[in-house]
Amino acid sequence: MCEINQKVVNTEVTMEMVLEALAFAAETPVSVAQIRSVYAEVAASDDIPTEEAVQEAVELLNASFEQQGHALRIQKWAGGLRMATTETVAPFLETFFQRERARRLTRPLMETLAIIAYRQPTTKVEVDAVRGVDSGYAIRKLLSLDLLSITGRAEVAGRPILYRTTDRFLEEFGLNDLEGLPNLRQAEELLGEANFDQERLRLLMANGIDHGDQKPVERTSDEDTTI
Amino acid sequence: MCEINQKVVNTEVTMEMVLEALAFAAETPVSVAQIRSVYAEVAASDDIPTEEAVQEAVELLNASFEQQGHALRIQKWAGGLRMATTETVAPFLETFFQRERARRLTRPLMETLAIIAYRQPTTKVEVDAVRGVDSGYAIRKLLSLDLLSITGRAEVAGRPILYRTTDRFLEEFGLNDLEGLPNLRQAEELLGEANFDQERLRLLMANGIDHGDQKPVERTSDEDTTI
Amino acid sequence: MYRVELEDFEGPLDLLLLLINRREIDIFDIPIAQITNEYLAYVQLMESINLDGVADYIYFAALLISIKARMLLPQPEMDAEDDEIDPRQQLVDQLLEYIRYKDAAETLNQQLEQRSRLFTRGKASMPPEVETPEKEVLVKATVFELMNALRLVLEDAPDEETITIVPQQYSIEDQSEHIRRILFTKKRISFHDLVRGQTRSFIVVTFLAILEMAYGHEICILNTFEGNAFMIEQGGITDV
Repeated sequence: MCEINQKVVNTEVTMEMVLEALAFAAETPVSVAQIRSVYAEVAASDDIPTEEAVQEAVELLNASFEQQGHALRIQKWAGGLRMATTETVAPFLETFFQRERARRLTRPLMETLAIIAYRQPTTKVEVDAVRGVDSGYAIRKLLSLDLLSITGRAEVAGRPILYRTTDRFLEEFGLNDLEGLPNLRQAEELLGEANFDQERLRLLMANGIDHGDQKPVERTSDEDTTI
Repeated sequence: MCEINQKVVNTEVTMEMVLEALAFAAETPVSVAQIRSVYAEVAASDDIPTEEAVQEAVELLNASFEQQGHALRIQKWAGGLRMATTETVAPFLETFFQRERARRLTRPLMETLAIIAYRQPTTKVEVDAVRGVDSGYAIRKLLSLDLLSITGRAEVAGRPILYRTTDRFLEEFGLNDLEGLPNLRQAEELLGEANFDQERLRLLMANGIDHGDQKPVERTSDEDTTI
Repeated sequence: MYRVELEDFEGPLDLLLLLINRREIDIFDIPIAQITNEYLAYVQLMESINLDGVADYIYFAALLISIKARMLLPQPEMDAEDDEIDPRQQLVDQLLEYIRYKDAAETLNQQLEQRSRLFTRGKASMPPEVETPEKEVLVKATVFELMNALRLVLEDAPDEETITIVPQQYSIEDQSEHIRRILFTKKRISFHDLVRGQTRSFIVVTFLAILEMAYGHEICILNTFEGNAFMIEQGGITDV
């Protein structure tokens, strides 16, 4: 570690730079004391910078940010220092993050989508059964995102709606067709020897696209009783 | 949304400020297209800023950062823009985070990743063939690190899964796109280097030799996969 | 006698390169007999300490032996153009290709190392917009994430009884009780008869129940030497 440090000391790394970098990269607000000790340790200096020196660096840095028209500021919080954007750019960030969020799928959505992708066409009852929770919201959300569509009604009591994935789904997941989804053997390979029920994976995927000719609901696990 | 926007338009929010704020705040590199459209939407302007305007803002901002002695820069990674600290302050951050040394991947992970990076899209069979060992664990680990992703299945017997590298890979390795990968050198070129047998080969073997204190059987490559 | 530490190599090709390097051998003119002997010594050593992944090494052991045999042919093999075939060519090509990627891996690792010295924004500076994300965990839309979602379904799935596709549910306790009842009247029964015609989960849970009961000396497991069948009977060592 010492060799690396020596290399740096000769370049003029100012207290402002160290403050700026730590306030930017830290996971929790940085205290003035932390900045002083890191600076002294790396600069291998006997003179630990004073608290005033750090406070002064904060003022200088913020003045520089403001003067040069930057959108960043060092903020002083109870717990320490952190970097934040100015009020003026807030609407841009709001718009940006709203879009970001819309582009991602939450875990319930992802689970629902995974089950329907493999068991399609399938019904809400079946998705609920596999997930163990009500998937009504997730299905509605996926329909509105155009990742699922309705493909008819099942010929069973109550004639429940059948769902399948859309072309948009394929596009979003970078697949040419449903055959591009990993098959059972590959799923096992991908997921490794994880701590879940392999048998359940087999059942879940058994009537998926690779064996589309089998009826989903009637299937029980009493074939294949070899041990 | 319109009311908020109106408030902002009167202040002079420059493209540099928006770029700076988004590159600072985003969790992954922001594309130029996103910056352009967020800017146009919030500024409620009919004129969508050009790509050149954004690129120019990057240059201006970085020049300003450098000139004013800031420790931050806008980097072009994975086809987008992201703010990061400069090399000069790295020792301070490493001390602060108590990180002994920079990140590396274990050799099995790195070999697997290199083969896929240069041959993508490619299959596990091909990786296994080049390495001479089973790469199942390495591939799963790289998938879970989001350095690899599945891109479909090959149109050959068994329809094996095709893998490619991700944007995360580009970002972690500081590349803007795959074109930025270092040239894959010819073996003859490598062998032709002075004292290849002694020096280069030894260097390639360095990890293993340096860690002579590790137990062979326990070494299953799952240590030290920090990313 | 061949002193290379086991942790120095990462696979059969790595081992071969190491052996070649140690002898300062020209990779284009490998003395196959010598390298084969050294290689086999390693594989034997690995087998003797039960190292994982020995299977990967066996293939190359076979390849080396076959090259060695072909080298000994009185007449060299010829290709279509009547040029002499070097039996080592395929192996050398593979080694050369592997060297290229080893080199690329090392270069990329340096790149990763360099890049990792540049730090990005930490959580302390997270804008308020992302400080309060939705309660649900956000995941990215990749096929692997899709598979991981399946994994989560499998891990968090409710008990079998609430799943329509697997209506039966068995517990080890229930199966132990079932076995006790049968052994009370029958004294001895084969595993095959015990589970005949039953579902896979019945079989698995029954098997686990038997192991548990045998462990607790409640029953004895008798090997019948007929196929893979075995018998169970009442009483463990207490009966002896």
